[in-house]
Amino acid sequence: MMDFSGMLAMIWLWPLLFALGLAWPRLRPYGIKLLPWALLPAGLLWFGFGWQLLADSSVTLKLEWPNILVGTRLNLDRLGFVWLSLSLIVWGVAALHSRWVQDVYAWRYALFFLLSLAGSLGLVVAADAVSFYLTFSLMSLAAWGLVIHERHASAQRAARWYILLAILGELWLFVGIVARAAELGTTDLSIWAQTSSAGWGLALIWLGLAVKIGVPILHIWLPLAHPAAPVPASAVLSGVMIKAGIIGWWLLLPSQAMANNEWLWLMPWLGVATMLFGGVLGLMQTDPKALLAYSSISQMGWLIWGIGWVWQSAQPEWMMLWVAAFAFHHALIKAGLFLAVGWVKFSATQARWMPWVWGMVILLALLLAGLPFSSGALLKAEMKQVSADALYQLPDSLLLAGSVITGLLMIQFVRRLARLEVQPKTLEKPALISWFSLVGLALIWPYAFMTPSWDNVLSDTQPLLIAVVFATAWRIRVNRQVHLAPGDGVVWLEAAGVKISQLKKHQAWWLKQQQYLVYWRLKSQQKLRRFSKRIYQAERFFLNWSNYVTWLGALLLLVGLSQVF
Amino acid sequence: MLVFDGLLALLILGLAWRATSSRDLFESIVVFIALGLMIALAWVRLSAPDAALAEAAIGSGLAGALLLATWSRIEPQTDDRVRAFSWSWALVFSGLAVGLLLAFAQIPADGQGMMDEVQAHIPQAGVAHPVTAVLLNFRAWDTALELAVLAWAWFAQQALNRDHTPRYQALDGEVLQTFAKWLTPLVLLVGAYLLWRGATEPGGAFQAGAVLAAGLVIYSLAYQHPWRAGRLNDWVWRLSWVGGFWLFVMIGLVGLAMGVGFMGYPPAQAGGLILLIEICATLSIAFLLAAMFSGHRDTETLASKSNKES
Amino acid sequence: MDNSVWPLLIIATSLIPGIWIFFIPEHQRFLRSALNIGGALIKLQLVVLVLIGLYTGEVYQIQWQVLPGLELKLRIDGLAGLFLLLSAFLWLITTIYAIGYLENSPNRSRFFGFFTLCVSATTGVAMAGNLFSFVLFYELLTLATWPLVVHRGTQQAIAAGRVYLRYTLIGGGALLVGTVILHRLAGSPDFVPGGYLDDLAIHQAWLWLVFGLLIAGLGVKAALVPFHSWLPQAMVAPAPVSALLHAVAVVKAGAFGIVRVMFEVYGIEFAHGLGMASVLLVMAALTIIYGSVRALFEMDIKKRLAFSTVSQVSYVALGIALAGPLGAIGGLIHIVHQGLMKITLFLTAGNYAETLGIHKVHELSGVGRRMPWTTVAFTLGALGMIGLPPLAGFVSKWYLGLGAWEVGLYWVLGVLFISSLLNAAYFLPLVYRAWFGEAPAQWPHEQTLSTKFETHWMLLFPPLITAATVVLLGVFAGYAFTTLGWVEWLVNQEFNGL
Amino acid sequence: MSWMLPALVLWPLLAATLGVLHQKHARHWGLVGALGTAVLGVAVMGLETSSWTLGGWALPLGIGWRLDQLAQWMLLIGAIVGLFVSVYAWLDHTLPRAFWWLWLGAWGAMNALFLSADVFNIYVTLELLGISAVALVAISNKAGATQAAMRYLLVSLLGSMLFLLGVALLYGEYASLDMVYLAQQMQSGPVMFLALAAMTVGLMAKTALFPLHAWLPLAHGRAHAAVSAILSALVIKASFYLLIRLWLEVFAPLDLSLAFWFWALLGSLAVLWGATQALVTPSLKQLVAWSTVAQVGYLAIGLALMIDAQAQFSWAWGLVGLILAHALAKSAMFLAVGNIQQRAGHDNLQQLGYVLRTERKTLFAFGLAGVSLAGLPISAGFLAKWWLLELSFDHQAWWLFGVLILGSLMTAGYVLRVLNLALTNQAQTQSLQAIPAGREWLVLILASLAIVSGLSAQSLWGG
Repeated sequence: MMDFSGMLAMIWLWPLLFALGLAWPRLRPYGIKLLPWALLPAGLLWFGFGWQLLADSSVTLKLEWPNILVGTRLNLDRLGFVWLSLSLIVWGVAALHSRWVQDVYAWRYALFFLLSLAGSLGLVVAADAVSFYLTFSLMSLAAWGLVIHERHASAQRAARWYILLAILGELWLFVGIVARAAELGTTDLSIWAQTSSAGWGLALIWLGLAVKIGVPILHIWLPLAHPAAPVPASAVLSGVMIKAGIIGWWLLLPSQAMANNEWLWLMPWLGVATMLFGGVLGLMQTDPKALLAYSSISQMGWLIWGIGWVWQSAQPEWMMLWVAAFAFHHALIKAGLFLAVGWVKFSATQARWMPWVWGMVILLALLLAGLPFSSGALLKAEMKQVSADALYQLPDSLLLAGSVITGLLMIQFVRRLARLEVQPKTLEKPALISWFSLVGLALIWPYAFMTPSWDNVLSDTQPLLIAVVFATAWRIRVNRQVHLAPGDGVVWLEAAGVKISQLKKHQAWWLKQQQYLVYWRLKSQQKLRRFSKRIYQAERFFLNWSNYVTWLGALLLLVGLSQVF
Repeated sequence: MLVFDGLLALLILGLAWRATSSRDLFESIVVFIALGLMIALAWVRLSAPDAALAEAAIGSGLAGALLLATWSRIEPQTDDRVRAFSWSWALVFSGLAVGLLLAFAQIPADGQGMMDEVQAHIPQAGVAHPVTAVLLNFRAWDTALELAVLAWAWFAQQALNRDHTPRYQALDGEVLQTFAKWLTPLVLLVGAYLLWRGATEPGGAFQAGAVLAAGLVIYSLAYQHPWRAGRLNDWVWRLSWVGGFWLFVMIGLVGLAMGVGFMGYPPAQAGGLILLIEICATLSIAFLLAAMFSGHRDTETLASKSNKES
Repeated sequence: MDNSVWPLLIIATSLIPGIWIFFIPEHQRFLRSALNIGGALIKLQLVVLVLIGLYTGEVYQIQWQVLPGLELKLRIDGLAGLFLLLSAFLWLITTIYAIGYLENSPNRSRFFGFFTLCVSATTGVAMAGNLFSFVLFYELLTLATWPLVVHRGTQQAIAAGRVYLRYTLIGGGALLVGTVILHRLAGSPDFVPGGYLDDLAIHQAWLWLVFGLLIAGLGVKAALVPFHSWLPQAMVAPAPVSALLHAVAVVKAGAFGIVRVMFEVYGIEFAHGLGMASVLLVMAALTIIYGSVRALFEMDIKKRLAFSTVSQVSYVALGIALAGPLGAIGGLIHIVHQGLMKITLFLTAGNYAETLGIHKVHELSGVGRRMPWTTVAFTLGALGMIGLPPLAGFVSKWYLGLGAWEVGLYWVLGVLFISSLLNAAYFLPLVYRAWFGEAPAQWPHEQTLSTKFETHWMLLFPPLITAATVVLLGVFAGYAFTTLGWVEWLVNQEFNGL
Repeated sequence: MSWMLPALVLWPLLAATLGVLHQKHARHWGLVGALGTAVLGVAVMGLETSSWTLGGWALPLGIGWRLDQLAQWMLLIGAIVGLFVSVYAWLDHTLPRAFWWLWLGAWGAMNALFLSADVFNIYVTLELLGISAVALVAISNKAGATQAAMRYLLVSLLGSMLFLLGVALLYGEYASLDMVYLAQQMQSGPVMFLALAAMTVGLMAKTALFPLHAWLPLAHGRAHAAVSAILSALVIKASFYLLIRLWLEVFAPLDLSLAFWFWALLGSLAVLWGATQALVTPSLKQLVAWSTVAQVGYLAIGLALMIDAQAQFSWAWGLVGLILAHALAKSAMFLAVGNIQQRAGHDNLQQLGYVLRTERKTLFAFGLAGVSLAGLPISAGFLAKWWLLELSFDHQAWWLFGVLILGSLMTAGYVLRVLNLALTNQAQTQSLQAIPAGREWLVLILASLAIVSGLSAQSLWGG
């Protein structure tokens, strides 16, 4: 057996090396083409470790560098392997699709792509809080470069909100991590997992990561960023990065010791709320990418709900694998869907391929909506089942509503996609193949370890049917699109900001103060000058002979007589 | 005597006031000289004739000469800023007067000073008169320095008089010249007498020097720059200014070498040495005072000046 | 060689070239540069040797009786070593930069003379073995830096110099009075970890008064809030001077003095017991927030950096005032880390100004394409300031955060949070503009300083080196030879075991 | 008695008279005299401290000389400053030759004054000193110099007379003129207070202590640079030295409880007034002269703090330190100003920017001297101010802290008024005169001494 522990560092240092390489101008034109190669070590590790994992499912890879930063640890276990897999696949496919980015600044795109790739892979293997924080920040902040890449007004606006929330989240996370580290006296995440600490520290960590996940209210960056970013970037944003929050929750919070927390009941409810919130708002979108973004929020609801009950269970590290599996499922499909937008948009002239493309689009939509015998349906059913013994339960109807709304979203998505304006671009065969493979993988992967049964077909079909019926009914009876600008709350916040900046009265007051200051300064200078002149003239008093002699006499008196009395 | 003392005190105060309050600079100077004289008188009353002599020579005579010399060089001016009278003045000085009176009331009336001590050492002093003994033996260093003061006063005046304007106009007239001719031997005689008398009675080098200086001045008033006629070498002339001081301190150093101490004489030779010193000092004083009055014209300076101009 | 020679040598390596330079005619560029760089190299080497010696337990000190009971003492201890290395290293960097920066400008001999004297004073401040010696060098530093601030000779520069002196001299006066009182109360013993005032607890009122005076005196240079106004004004100085003022010499001398006073005069536990640490803490916290807020509204690059300094330097005081070992580590490493980051920022800002004539934030647009390397360095410095891992700034903030938790002052974490947020708010727009902004058709005042590089190599490499150091010190923080290792060793002494 | 002591007085006086005799080479005679005196002044530090009577006459009769540490120090200060000023003057060909005999006369008089323990003898030396000093002012060809000298003369004479009045009263009371003897006999009484008052005020006028300072800025401001250096650094110190002698020795047995306030208040006022004027005056030389007025205030404060017997006597060396610091710094400053003034042809501050910038060495020296004056480390001035602060602490005179620090700051302020100019970009407005390079170096060395003497204070003070 080979020792792959060194690869734990390589998988994310390698892309960083690529990024550094881009500093050399000669390499820049090849930036985009090199992207897939950045995943080479990760692929090797996946392959090598995959075999080891097959041999012994509890094996863990470990690497310790006590002197780097404040002590660096990396490891890879089963859960990490699942996450590595989804990251690898989605990043890989996205890397191949990056050839769509063809402007002069493509190398810059490549740079940020590599940086956030490094972060994204790194956080999977991070086993100490600082490494996690480091890689997480690297990913988040570098992704800003992806969001802003196209530079048009909406991209800039999206990037602004993105960075604002990313930094806010980062800092919450930082303070939370510091608090935990200080209390536990270590940054080793294996200890963190087993030990709880002060509530507000945990809350800050939770909050910091919630920004990434897109928990309602903190989600506002998401529907702006996803549509603004280039297609492959949207795929990784939605497919991989958004899930970093989930693994972060898992790694940084005391996952093994959560069961007794009284606020845990919130998590499932929050999950459902997120599902419905994302879904409802998503339905009001016209841009298919924005719609997908809201769909991602909605899907995150499932993960939130999932991790909520995982924490309650007796064996969270086992149960977490289900959540991981769902994340895997969502990653493949959501990445596929985002890329589908690209294929539809860019390849419309390639008429020969279009039926296939549309076929894939519909297949993906169905997979997400929970087509029976597909990963979505199987996983949801399985999760419901294993969560049955959890303390805090939700009414089934709510979960059903969540599924229904996903179905509705997908219907809406397909309709919106069909109306998309097209911008023909040359077809990239390797990319197309990779996309088809992705879809194929999404279709078949569950059968590797799950046996679908016919028992639940009816209930599995239920949400999809309801969605179709509801959509048709709406079409017939109401036939109206409710519009909502992407980013919902952002609009109000921006309006408020403009209002504040326009407070003329305030500005005038400020100006007046400044003028007064200048005036006062001039005036005091004048006074000083006059004063100096006076001082200078005052010496005449002493120059006067009679005064001089008076002083002389007075002093005589003073010295002489002061002793007498 | 009390009346005299009181008058003296009032006079001193009055003169001092006048000296400082006068608007006319010249008047101030004159009053200042008078003030110095009155103070010298006060010294006499305080039975300190040595101090009185010094005051008269230096505080009044010399300082006055310097003031006048300077006054003649600056443009005529009156000081407008001097106030004739002010309450602060009145207040301060009446307070001061009261304080002074109170203090003087405390001075013991029978102050004999060091007289007993001086008398006791007269036999070793080489001279009989106590004042001379004090001046030229016991406190010879003071006197030597006073000679230096006199010399430096002249040097200072010389330094100031850079444009070399004559201080006076020669007075033409037979009478004066004849008078001067007759007077000169007489002056020399009186000077020598005063000098000699100093050994036993009040008098001495300063007085003698002053008399000789007066003679010189009259002579030079009658014959402008008699010493310029090549009769006296410039060098000799200059040597006469510093010679007294030189001799004095050289003898003082000899004392140091002989073990008597700096500024001391071997008792046996004291009388002779003192006489030698007195003679030289008298000459020095005479020439210095005369030079101060007449404003010696330095040929070298003139020469260098004209060189520069051309 | 006798160990007592070392401190003198270290001072001499800058003092002698400094004085010599004054008398070198303006045109002898080579001699001047050789003296400068030679002195800097030798000094750096000496410092490294001394540090190795320190690590092996050698003692380097020399004292000189000035008055009865009053010694001028130079001693190199761990803390001094930290500051020495920082100043020696950054001096070398800044000197190279300055030579490039001031090429063909007038009055270079004067400039480099004072520049070098300034470093002598800084090393003196570092090595001062007691409060009296500290005050001496501290004041010398004021004198040596003033001509640098005024160097340009413009109306504005003169005014700034006046303000600078007004502040620093009054501060120096307060410091002096405090020192004298302390001298009369407790004599002038050496700095000693844990302080030497414990048995004076009965004179509490005195100790408070002295504390107030000392902090006022040191706070001026360290730019604590009511005393900070000189710093942004001093921005009119040439870029290397600003770099030196902000990163190495002046503000650091103040911060370093606060460390000395709190640790080795009062003793941190004693000061904490009397409540002084809390006062300092509040001051530092206010400064941090205030500086950041002001920086946000400054549109002049250098001024923005200056207010950033006001904010960042107070991290040092904050760390110390936390009165716990971890906080102390955070504060002490920030002396070095802030120095490196800020010098990078100032040098790059100087590059922009010198090469393209850029002074305002809005002029930065697109500069990343014209000067990519400079902008890389700038970006690293800025990100470090925000405290992103793995840059040096992160390590400081990490330990400050741990320290705050350790002593239960949770609100300090809030301060760190707000400050970092503000840091991001005023730095990121610059970075953004530089990389993503639209480059103008013509720069405000472009000069071709090099055909090979984006600017003169002497201007380019120094910030690159410091930026690299910022990265390295962060990434390899865990090694004993980096700042963190050194500082942990130091703090161990003050707190007798972590 | 060592031959050195009479030589200290006679060598300069004789050299001066030789200069008068041989006027063509007065400069060279002057230099010979100055060098010899300086060597003697330094050598005298090696002598045993002792006292003697002149001419072998026992004390009440003869004149007493003594050489104690205070006297030694004053002689040394005179020697150092005198040496530098002399060499400087020797290099300055614009000085009239009369300078030399007047200056050597003043020097000899000062040496005689420091050696003397006899109050009347001191009066005579004061006269010699006064005459020489006044004439030194008057030889300047600057407008108004004569009037200034006149004023100085009157003040000097007035001071001398008041001093003499005190001497007379002392003599009248105790029939002795010897300081040590007087100190032993001293008893409280109105006459003694009058004597003290008269002598003090007389000497105050000569020292130019506020409010009797008015003559000084005029005289020092208008004299030749070398002369100003002598006057500021040495001549006023001679009369201050006498104040030390009187207050700390002769009249020490009196109950002088209010004296602290007297000196401290006047000193503080002097510091503030002098510094304020220096901050507003338009002329460089006046600025330095005003600085002297302020620094005399420090001396007075030092005296005030010393009068209270709480302090150990060794602290008196702080007073000497103060004098030394000021003497070195102020002479360096005046000489520096001399260089600048001569180079520019004027001393109008507004138009000196260019000259100051070109005169690097001189300006550097000016700065160093300023550092010492303002009491910034590690100059002699700093140590002196440190000493004052410590003493104020012991006296619990907190307000003095304020005065001292404020004074220092104001000093820094007016020094920087000048240095600031050097850093402006003022263009050249007029052609510059050449001055010998040696003079620049000389000033620089002297100013460096002001700094170095701070470093070596302990070895100088000898514990």
